[in-house]
Amino acid sequence: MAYDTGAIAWMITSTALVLMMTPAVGFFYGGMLKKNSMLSMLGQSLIVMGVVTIIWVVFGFSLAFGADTGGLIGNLDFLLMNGIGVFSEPPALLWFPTTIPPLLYMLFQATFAMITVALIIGGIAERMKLAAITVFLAIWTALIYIPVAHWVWGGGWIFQMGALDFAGGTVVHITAGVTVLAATLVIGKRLSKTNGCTEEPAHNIPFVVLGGALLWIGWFGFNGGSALGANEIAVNAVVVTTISAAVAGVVWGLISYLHLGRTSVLGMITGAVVGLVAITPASGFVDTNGAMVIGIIAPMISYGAIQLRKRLGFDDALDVWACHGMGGTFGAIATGLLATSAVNPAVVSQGLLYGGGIDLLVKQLTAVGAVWAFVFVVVFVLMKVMVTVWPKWRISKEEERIGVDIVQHGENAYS
Amino acid sequence: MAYDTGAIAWMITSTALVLMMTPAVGFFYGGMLKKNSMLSMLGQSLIVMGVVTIIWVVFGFSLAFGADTGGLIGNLDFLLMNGIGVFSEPPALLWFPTTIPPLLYMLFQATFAMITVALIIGGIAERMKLAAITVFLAIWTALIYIPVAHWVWGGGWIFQMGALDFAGGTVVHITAGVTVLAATLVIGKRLSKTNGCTEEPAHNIPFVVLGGALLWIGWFGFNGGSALGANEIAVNAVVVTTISAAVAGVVWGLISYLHLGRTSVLGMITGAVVGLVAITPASGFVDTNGAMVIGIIAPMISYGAIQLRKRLGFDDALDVWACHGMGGTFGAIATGLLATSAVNPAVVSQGLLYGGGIDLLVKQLTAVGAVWAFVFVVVFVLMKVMVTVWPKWRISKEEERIGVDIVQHGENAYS
Amino acid sequence: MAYDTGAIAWMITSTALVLMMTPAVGFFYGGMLKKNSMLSMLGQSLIVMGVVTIIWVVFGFSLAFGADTGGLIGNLDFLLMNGIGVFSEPPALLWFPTTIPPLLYMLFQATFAMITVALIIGGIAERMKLAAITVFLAIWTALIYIPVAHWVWGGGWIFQMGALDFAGGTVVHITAGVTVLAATLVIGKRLSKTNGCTEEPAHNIPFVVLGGALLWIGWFGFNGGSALGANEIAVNAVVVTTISAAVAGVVWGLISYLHLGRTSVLGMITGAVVGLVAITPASGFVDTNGAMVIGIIAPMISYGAIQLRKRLGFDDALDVWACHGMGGTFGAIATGLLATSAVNPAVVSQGLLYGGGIDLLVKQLTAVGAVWAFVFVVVFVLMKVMVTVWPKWRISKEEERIGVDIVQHGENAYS
Amino acid sequence: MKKIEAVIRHEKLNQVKAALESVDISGMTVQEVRGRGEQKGLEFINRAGKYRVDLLPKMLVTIVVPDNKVAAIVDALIHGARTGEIGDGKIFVSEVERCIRIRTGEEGDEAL
Amino acid sequence: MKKIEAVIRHEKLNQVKAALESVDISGMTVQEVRGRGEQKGLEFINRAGKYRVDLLPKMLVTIVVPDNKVAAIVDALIHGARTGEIGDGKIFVSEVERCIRIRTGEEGDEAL
Amino acid sequence: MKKIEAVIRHEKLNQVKAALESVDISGMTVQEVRGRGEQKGLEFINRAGKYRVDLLPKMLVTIVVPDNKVAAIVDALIHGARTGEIGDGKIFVSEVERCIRIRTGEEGDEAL
Ligand SMILES: Nc1ncnc2c1ncn2[C@@H]1O[C@H](COP(=O)(O)OP(=O)(O)O)[C@@H](O)[C@H]1O
Ligand SMILES: Nc1ncnc2c1ncn2[C@@H]1O[C@H](COP(=O)(O)OP(=O)(O)O)[C@@H](O)[C@H]1O
Ligand SMILES: Nc1ncnc2c1ncn2[C@@H]1O[C@H](COP(=O)(O)OP(=O)(O)O)[C@@H](O)[C@H]1O
Repeated sequence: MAYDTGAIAWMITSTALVLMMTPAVGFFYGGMLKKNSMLSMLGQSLIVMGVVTIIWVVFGFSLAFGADTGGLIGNLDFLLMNGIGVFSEPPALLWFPTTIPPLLYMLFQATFAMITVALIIGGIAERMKLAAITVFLAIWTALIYIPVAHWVWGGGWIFQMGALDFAGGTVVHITAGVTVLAATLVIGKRLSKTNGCTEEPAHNIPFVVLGGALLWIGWFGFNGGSALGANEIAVNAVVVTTISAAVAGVVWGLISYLHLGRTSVLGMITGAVVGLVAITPASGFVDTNGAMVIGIIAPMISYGAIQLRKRLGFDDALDVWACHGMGGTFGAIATGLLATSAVNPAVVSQGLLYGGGIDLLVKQLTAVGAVWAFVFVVVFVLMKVMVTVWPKWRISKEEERIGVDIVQHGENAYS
Repeated sequence: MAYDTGAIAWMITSTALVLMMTPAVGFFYGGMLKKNSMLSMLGQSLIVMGVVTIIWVVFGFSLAFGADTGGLIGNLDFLLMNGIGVFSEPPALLWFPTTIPPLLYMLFQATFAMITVALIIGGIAERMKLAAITVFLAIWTALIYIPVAHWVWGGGWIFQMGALDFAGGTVVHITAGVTVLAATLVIGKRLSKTNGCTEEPAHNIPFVVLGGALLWIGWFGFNGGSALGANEIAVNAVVVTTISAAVAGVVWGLISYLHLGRTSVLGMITGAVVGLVAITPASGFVDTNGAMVIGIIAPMISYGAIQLRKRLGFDDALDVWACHGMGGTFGAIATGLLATSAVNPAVVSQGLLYGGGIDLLVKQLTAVGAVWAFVFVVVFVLMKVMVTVWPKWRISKEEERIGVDIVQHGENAYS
Repeated sequence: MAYDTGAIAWMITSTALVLMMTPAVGFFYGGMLKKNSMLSMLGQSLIVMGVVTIIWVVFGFSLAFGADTGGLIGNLDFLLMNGIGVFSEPPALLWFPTTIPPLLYMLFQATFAMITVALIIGGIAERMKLAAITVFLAIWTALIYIPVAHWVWGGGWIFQMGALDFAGGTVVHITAGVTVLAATLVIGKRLSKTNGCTEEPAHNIPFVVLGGALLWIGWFGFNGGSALGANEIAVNAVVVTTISAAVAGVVWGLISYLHLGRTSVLGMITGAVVGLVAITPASGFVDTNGAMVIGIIAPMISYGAIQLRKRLGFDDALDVWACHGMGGTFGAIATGLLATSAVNPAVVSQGLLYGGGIDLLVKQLTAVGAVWAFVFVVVFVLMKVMVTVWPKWRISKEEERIGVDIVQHGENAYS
Repeated sequence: MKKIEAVIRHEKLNQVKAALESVDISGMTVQEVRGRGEQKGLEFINRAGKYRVDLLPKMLVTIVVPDNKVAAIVDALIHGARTGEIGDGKIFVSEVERCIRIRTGEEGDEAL
Repeated sequence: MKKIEAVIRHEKLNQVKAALESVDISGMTVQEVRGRGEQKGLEFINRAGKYRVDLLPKMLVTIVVPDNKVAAIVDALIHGARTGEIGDGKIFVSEVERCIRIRTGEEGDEAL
Repeated sequence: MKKIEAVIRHEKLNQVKAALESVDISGMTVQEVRGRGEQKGLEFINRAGKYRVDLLPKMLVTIVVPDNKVAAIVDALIHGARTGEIGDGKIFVSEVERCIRIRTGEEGDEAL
């Protein structure tokens, strides 16, 4: 089969860019913690890359993207890459691209699974044993990520219903964000949050910016690659992605200036990431004006969600729920408002503000609500079971005081 | 319209690479300052990305690349991306590529505007209020960058005259460098430079090297992408770019060894960047021998210019004038000496050393002289006006002592 | 000649990715040393980029990839890029790709030479004078790298014999690793290793992870680009590369957990790099199952090799022999076991485990043995000569105590 | 007046500060130090082996106070810093002759 | 001989060095510390809120000198370090019994 | 008991530790400081010029010991830290009144 070499070139590049996002998250998160926790974030990124790759190659890809069974899950045809060798024809399934080898599609999707799982580690940071985190994330990949990816992208019920999620508002950001919300309700607070402790400042903001900048670049592959080819949709995706991120960064800076009197750099890079999150589901469907709107509103929503989290008091260490959960939710809904067939013929009913009525919006809300509910319930139950059957899932107070890096990895980040 | 997928693949990649250069400049610059100023460089990079994106999408691209008016400025046809949607035909204008969607061309050019503006922040570092910097840079984008980009690349008078500037010797490096020269003459020195203070050492040279290395990689997109396609010109550009940078790095090391007895690492990475700057205007027009010559001479010129700056005593904090202004000037002139149609059929009159007489050289000198004069005068006047109408543009002595990061951003880079 | 734009797009991108690996090695290595040696690693990376580029453009590429002379070395046809201008036809030599301009092939290969040379600096760290290192590495490029590259990829005897080395198990990793083994036997230990000193911890593990992550991404270009086009072989290469690295990272983590009771982050990133090293020669020839096997075994081999090195006591500062030498050796042999024509029609005799008998394995062993022997002998003799004729090749004890950064570069990494 | 120097565990600093506040002490100077006492160090690992760090990170808290406050402060320090395990640290007390507040030039106990 | 310890503002170090040189003092040891006195800390911001750092960065300058030089040095320190605002720091003076120069083994005032 | 403070070269720390162990001292506190004495600093370079750093990195080793051990320790310190060149550092000895072990509350020489 003769593939399009331009598509292959772009999709390998995209895959490399998305792969980079997982260690980038390690820097983005690690820099925000105190210095005795830096390595835990980097180390967990590496563990995620390994564990998810193995799951994905062995059965995950097959269950997510194999032929659909009842709208809920894929089949096992592609176990261990069976039938999707590099020279095999692409399977005759709607969602497989025909311009690139299926094996490349597999790897591209693998990098999405990695980054999604990696997003979680920032929220539940600094209290679980490494083994418990690893087991939790592995089960999570199988129980949450794979089904939801199937529903939305692999021919499942949301796919069939026609809700739009270009690059992962529901699959990636809502799943990760809601997981942290549910999980932290079960596992409780870190010691340092229990009594009226002074907030620990970010230990290395340049690393946060480095991670954030690499995430931004990686998002070219994340959103641009989701077009699965080097085409107009990919171009639109990278353009609106850049606009949303750039605008959201300065808007967050402005909010922090108005609210606190200073223009926080940590805030600006967070804002840019929130802009990236929110544009993700929309990036194949909205135009440059839509991107401006999303870039302006998204940081307001996540900023507000952080204030809410502080009031509610659950210990989402790095605000994964506020930034990814709420950012992704906003983006998914905004898609229902702003989608336009002018940038993508695949948009059959226009967004509400583009004259398409509430049809698409309802579908978007349905998808969002279903994924929220599914993730929240499964994670909550899973965590409850886990803390019950595995009493030693938590590090001790003494270990928390000493810091996770030394306790779990036997290393200091700096010396 | 059927675009070339290889061209799209390469141009999206190039755009991502050039986008990365703006945060990279933040690291390159920030690492050279003391640690209380690190975040100011990173934060200003993020502000530049936001502000320039908004200007560019709203009116900047249109004024720079819309149909020409009297050689001086574009028109307003493309306001808010009007008429350059992802599925519209490329406008029938000479400088629009036909192998990629015009929207991608817009984004590629947007990243050039960002990095140019970001270059300036290193020169004027550590004295202006953040609001004043932001306002200055926004006005600068409109008053300087947009017209000069139009003159050289968007069908303006330099374009018509036939002077060659492949990727921005005049548009990017001379504009930024001369701006810093003119601006620092108006805004004066930092406190730490006024009395006989000992020089503050770079606080994190690894970050300088990181930023420099990312700049180097980014320059593949900067120069290679300026071919606007995946073609022989792009290949030539990346080859000569790599050669010039690699050679210039070791030459600067050698100069520092001969002059000071040590091979400065800060010097080598600066040399590499200067090699990149100098090859920029020439990269689509000179061959590998030309690249060697440029890589050898450029660091000598910038090294000398730094000595001159020290003697003249204006406080260009990170030698933007010496490295970018003088490096870009040398590169533009070298193009007039070394351009050859063997690497690019668009070279109509060969460089002086390749037997083409002084025709091209004169055009190059004209372009260089005009841009120097225009930028110097406009920036000098603009700054004079600004410091007059906005008496509080400067941070106080006390704030300078405490450091800009805490004063402007309320944050410490490290803790 | 009309090239494939998709191939050009991918190969420029690959070249940029591989170029990034040389500074990435500087971070990977520098972070593992004490902080007074950080700049030496970064500085030497930059020197390598300059010196190797000059050698390569002037005569190296020609000797390695010019028409073969007796199986041993290329000719001088391409001196100073003679005959491989960007618009010239690709030379009629078997190993030249026809889908991309020969000049791009030259640059891609140049980046391989750079990274190979850069690998060495970590093993011989912290004892030689900078001038001695530079001279040694320049001679090494000419005497070792160029011939071996010719043998394996440029039509030399190993190429003719039919041993497989997709992206440089012998050419890159065995040459670098065995060089460090031979060299450290001659140059002896660092002061800090001579008496029972306590081991110096890595000064900045985040930089090690940063360097390692950039190496991983760079390896997409290294292995994927070795297909010399945007095709199925490239896709297979990046897929198996990612699998091997991801698996090897967690396996090393597991080993360190079982052996030492903690999951070392430094270990995991080292494991990932070892997984990348070992898959390198195999990446164009093995399938995803093969990649899993390689990813599981490679870290065991290198981990064991480090223990052996400790017992033998030669001072390979950053275990270049154990990780690259032994990892590359394992990968080359594994290719003889696991190669399959299912992923690459160029595999004429299958690997032993895929039913091809011992034919390929014998060729692989021959190539490995020959390169080991050649490199060991030449480097040993070269170093012996060097330390004899250049008595001041070594820094003094006093200088070692002060640290190489200040002594050789006059700079501190951090202040 | 007296200078009280306490070498304590890093992670105990907040508790020590709280304990000092409860005896009305707010002036203090804190530094990161490394030390060794009966606790002979900790084992760390690198990528393929262990190594021992014999000097462990500690915090040094210095407080200069009028003589009559020493007893209360020593108690507060012990209270805030003790875990009962090796490595809790030590308190040293010595004599200070003069104290001057730079801002005002005041001397003596009122400068504390 | 006496040990003079001055806790000063970071950004005043250069001026303090100059002031000390003007009274002919060049030997000194300097460290980065964090401290709290009447100045109760500074407010910082993070990405969506404020937090207070109650221990602020200071420099601790230690100078050991013969008894007769103390007065001049204290004056020089005050001169170099004062801004008049809270946070200027303090000077502590205490007794040192012996001083030995490692290089030569000399003792006493000539070792300073 | 006495407090012995030695400012030494960074790279001599291991040798000093060894020398101290040979006289049976294991308790100590170590800090990174910067200092200036007769050695007036070092020249560094930046990307196109030289600059002088007048405060050089040193290690400050503090040991509190019973009075009778001072002589042996001073000898050990000199032995471990001396290179004979400018910059070897200094040793200061002063009086400490009390020492308390936080873990046990013990006081006096047995707490050392
Ligand atoms: N003799 C000493 N001189 C100076 N510092 C000491 C001395 N003994 C202990 N220390 C400091 O006190 C810290 C804690 O001492 P350690 O013996 O571990 O405490 P404990 O005896 O309560 O278990 C050490 O890390 C060191 O910094
Ligand atoms: N009682 C004390 N003991 C030890 N250090 C002190 C004491 N009081 C103040 N300091 C040190 O002096 C610094 C400046 O004190 P501060 O009260 O802010 O100065 P001022 O009183 O001049 O405004 C503090 O940050 C702290 O390091
Ligand atoms: N008078 C002093 N007060 C405090 N510290 C001092 C004094 N003199 C020297 N030092 C410390 O001792 C270190 C070494 O002093 P230096 O004069 O260079 O040694 P030497 O006299 O042996 O050559 C200095 O860097 C400084 O930290």
